[in-house]
Amino acid sequence: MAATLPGPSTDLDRQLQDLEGEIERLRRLAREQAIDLGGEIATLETRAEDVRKKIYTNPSPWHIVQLARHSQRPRLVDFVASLFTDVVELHGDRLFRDDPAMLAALARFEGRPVVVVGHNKGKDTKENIARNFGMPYPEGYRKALRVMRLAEKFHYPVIAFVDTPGAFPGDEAEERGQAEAIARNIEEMSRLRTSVIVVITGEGGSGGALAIAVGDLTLMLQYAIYTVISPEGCAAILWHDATKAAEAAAALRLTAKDLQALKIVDEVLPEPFGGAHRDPEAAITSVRSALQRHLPGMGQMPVQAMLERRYAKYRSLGQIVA
Amino acid sequence: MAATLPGPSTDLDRQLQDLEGEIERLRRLAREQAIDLGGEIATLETRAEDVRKKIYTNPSPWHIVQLARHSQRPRLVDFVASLFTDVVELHGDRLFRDDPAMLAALARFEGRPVVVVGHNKGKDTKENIARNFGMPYPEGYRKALRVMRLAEKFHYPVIAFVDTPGAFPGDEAEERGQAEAIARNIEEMSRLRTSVIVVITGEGGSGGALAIAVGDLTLMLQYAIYTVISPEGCAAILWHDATKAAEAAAALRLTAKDLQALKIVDEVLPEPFGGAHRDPEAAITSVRSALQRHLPGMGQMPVQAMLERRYAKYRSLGQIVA
Amino acid sequence: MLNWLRRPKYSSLQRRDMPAGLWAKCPRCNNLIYRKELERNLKVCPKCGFHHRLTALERLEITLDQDSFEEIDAELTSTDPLKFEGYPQKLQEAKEKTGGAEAVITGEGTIDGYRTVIGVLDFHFMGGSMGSAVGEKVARASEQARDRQLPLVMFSASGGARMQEGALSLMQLAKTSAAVGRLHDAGFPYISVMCDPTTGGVTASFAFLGDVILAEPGALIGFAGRRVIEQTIRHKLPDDFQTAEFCLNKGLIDLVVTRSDMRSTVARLLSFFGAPRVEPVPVAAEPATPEPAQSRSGSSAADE
Amino acid sequence: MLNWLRRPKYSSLQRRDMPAGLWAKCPRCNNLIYRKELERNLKVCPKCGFHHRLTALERLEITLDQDSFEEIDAELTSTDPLKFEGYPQKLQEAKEKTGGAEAVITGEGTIDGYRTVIGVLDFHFMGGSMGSAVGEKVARASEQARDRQLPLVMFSASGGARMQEGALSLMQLAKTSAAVGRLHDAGFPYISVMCDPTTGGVTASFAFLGDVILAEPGALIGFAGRRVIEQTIRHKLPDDFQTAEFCLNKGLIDLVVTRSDMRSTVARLLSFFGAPRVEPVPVAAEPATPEPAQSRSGSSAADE
Ligand SMILES: [Zn+2]
Ligand SMILES: [Zn+2]
Repeated sequence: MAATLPGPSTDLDRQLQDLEGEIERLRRLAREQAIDLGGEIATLETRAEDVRKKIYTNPSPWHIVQLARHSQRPRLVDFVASLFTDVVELHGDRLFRDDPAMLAALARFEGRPVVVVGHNKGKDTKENIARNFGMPYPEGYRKALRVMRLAEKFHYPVIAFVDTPGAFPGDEAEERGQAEAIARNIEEMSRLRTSVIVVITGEGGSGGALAIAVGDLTLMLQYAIYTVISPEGCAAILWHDATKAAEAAAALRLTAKDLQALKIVDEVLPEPFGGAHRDPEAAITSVRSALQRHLPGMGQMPVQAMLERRYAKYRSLGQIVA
Repeated sequence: MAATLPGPSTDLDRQLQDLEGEIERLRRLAREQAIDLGGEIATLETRAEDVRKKIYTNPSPWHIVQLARHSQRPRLVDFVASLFTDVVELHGDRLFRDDPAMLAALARFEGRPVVVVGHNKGKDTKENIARNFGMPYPEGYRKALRVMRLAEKFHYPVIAFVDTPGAFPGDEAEERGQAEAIARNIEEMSRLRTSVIVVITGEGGSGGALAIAVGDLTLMLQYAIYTVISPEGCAAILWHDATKAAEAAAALRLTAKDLQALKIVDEVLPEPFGGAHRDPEAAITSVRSALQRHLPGMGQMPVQAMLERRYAKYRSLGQIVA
Repeated sequence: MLNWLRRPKYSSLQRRDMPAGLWAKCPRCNNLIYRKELERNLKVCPKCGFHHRLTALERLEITLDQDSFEEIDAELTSTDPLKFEGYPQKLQEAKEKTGGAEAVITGEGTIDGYRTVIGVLDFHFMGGSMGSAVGEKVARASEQARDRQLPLVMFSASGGARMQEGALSLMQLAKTSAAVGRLHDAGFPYISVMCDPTTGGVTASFAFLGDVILAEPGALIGFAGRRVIEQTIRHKLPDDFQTAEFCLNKGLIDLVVTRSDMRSTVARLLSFFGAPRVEPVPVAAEPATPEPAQSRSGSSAADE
Repeated sequence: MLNWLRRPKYSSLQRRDMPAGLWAKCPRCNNLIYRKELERNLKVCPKCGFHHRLTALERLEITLDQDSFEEIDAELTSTDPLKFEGYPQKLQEAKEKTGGAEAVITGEGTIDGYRTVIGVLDFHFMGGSMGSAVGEKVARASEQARDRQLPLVMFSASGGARMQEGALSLMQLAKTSAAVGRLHDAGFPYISVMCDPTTGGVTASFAFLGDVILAEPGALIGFAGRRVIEQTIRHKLPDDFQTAEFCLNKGLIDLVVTRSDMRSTVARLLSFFGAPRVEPVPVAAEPATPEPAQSRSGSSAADE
């Protein structure tokens, strides 16, 4: 779920917060008293930027969680508008409802037909309420599966964009079988007879993310996250203390770098310094260049070999001793 | 829909009704007055039976409609209980709801595994209300399809029992896409990679019936009906007079004999004299013997040849000039 | 207007279908619309956006590239298999009224240069009802698409199965759905467009089986009739019940597309699904936008 | 009681799991039940039918034919891939508590003579949570079923993914679902049985992918937790929410089967789906009815 973020948790965070508060105070003062405090403000800005740089240079997992959830982070619609042409959005699961939390579309990437599915977080509160903050109902997963089947029929690659807090903890989502819907998608994607590229762009929240994230290649933006449980949820369960989310974020190994080390993610796509929200087009370009590199090769492999490789990939994940 | 039947429409019907009324009157009289009217009653009974015989010997289409809808006609549960062993009923479409108007089960016919689907009319008002008078919601068709897919996976024959007034004219059935559900079933059954036997046992009501009635062999009990629209509905639309249902019943050619002539039905299964309700076990035996004759041969044919034949069958139905 | 069609006997259709008055009254907003303006606007009310029903020929004209249509099975028609009282007369009247032989026109043509098999149901022909001939023509169109490795585009407008053919009309649901199933299996695209109204047996067969399902704004789409449902549930249904927009919300169709965008949307889908394109692209097939579509309609209206 | 199992170290389990008192209190009806009677009754309350949770070993015992079980991957266990604080200790405690190496036991056995691969999750082992090892064992069981052309039967009881393994535990949803997908493709049957509780990641993977899905009465089945949902929707949920019966009504599972009927139902399904049967049928595998199942449990309880 989209949780209220607890306050920053490191000394640098606190320094930055103090500086930003002071800058705001001076600005208000200057405005109200009509006095010139430009010099003082500039000095503080410089110092704040220094602190930001320190944070951004080596952000903690918890910082990364906040970057992944940043309200100004590029949304699916930004990626779609910039990366694709000839977009035709398709609606509905043909069963129950059209779920606006999941987007499905036919499109072209540099001329090549592809099928796009993805979590559809909103850009503002109104959009987010309409789209349930990017948390699909079962019909959202089922819409995605329906449209992925179209991709299969026509042998077009699927590009799945992942950005969701997770499955929706609501009664209707349960009643209509969200567990079944997620399980079904995972199974069907594991044997979908066309290539699937997964791009984790923001929050990769547990089963709600995985429901469209089984594929041949998993790309992940540098400050996206991918996790079995939210840090807050993990802290609440393990330590009965949701404010220990920062520790949980570190423990869960949810960053792109961690996940690449665990072989869950194939490639980490760089973001602009400070995060995608500081230069959305640069983040989108990062995804574009990855698609340019990988898409032409996808689907070259015979289908059966591709499915074997996909199976072997997921089959190998995990660490055990016997 | 299960319509209220208008009164009988022929002279014989009226004679019979009068006789039955008179018998009832005498019985009541004898009871209330404690007098012996046995002789008179017996005479009238004999006469009534004569009239019945005349009717049953050559029932009109409208009589047959009433036989097909008879409240004492054997129901799916009677067929299942008598024809099959090792029955395991399966529930639910795995999407929205378990629809009690549609039954789906794994079972054995004389030892051989089969999958049974069918409309589940009730035996009394309470059951009928629970089962929506045998009119499925979309989830009923989807349950049937799900279980037919199991039959396909295991190469077991499907036996589909048809007995429904038709699709349900309700708002929720529309909202959840009953047209889509029926269309989907028809398409999928036309290419289901296992053999399908359809048995029309009672009312074969339009799309609600066809949704489980596409197969390799269509059997039909002698006094069952199969029609694109109820006689009442037809009369109302064509002649703005629902009481002309008897004429519509004749015009629609909805009897087993008619449908065999039109090549829609492959074989008519005889019923006991006067209709299945007068000897349910005999009607069930009629179905049993047909299954005994046909089931061993089903699935002998290679799947592709079977699908070609099934396609050719439906492809050929209809009369046109060019 | 219809010189690009190969069957001249259709040319009298338009005038009969559109009575001669200069002004038409919009049934939704009640505004009086200058008839030529309405036709220029693809018969969409310029005041309120109401999409007036089109004949099959009008639909073909605003959809296909000029001169690209080759009709198939033009003469194919239903007989009277049940000897159903009054059916031959009704069939004859419909033929005379529409100039066509049946409630669907099928053929091959191009849309913005993309080759496709196309079928258009005509609600003006016995309510677009599906009997043996309509089922046969839809099945043949589907088979032709498969044989020629082309897409299939169906525009539906129908009250359902044609009851005068009894269970044979019901069997057309199976025939058409099976044919479309083979097209799916063969991997060719099928685009279904639902126009006002698409109900009954046509919805319960090929119309709901498109890879992509489009609908015109406000089109009535449903299986059972509103009045029957209201009798069953014993209360009034909301106004938008069974509209295209309602179906979109219920997840049953992919898109609601205005008439002015329909041609370009279908062309885009055909392109996406890899439909072959004729070279050179026909003159009239400029990139489809509302304006060209309107002017095409306008010029053809002027041809009358 | 467990002499038929090949791993003697498990034999101490039953006593620890069931404390020594003569009487047990039923958490649903609050009646005091004579403990031996409860065990004779398969740990189903004779007063109210409440199905007490079973350990994996108890489940295997009342399900399989005597002496038929051959465990696979008995020693396979998760490591601590994330160096997650406290995880090695919890794992160790769970091993000591249950006597098993992981939250699932897998192997091959017979049910009324029908050969099957079987897996049973143990809720007593870290809440039946699925980490790398559980996922691996379920995937291997599925692969073994496929290789040996046998059915797969899974009894689930789990709180979900094991968060101490982070995204690797999430990947077990993919691993197990993909393995089950291959079993489906190969045409072998997979029967999933949901026991109390089956929630989270296990429901969102193999547990909901059975050809047939059974559940025990009253079992909690759902993806999200009740409390989280109540926080989201801001009102109380009905008592039966996420019960097996609720899921049956919602069309999500095939059947609710009492514990006394479970063995015979699974056997009937295995028979239906063509599972090979060993000859001669094992002694203990008389036609499964409530009584034999009870007496089997009773005699084993007496063995203790
Ligand atoms: Zn208007
Ligand atoms: Zn109790």
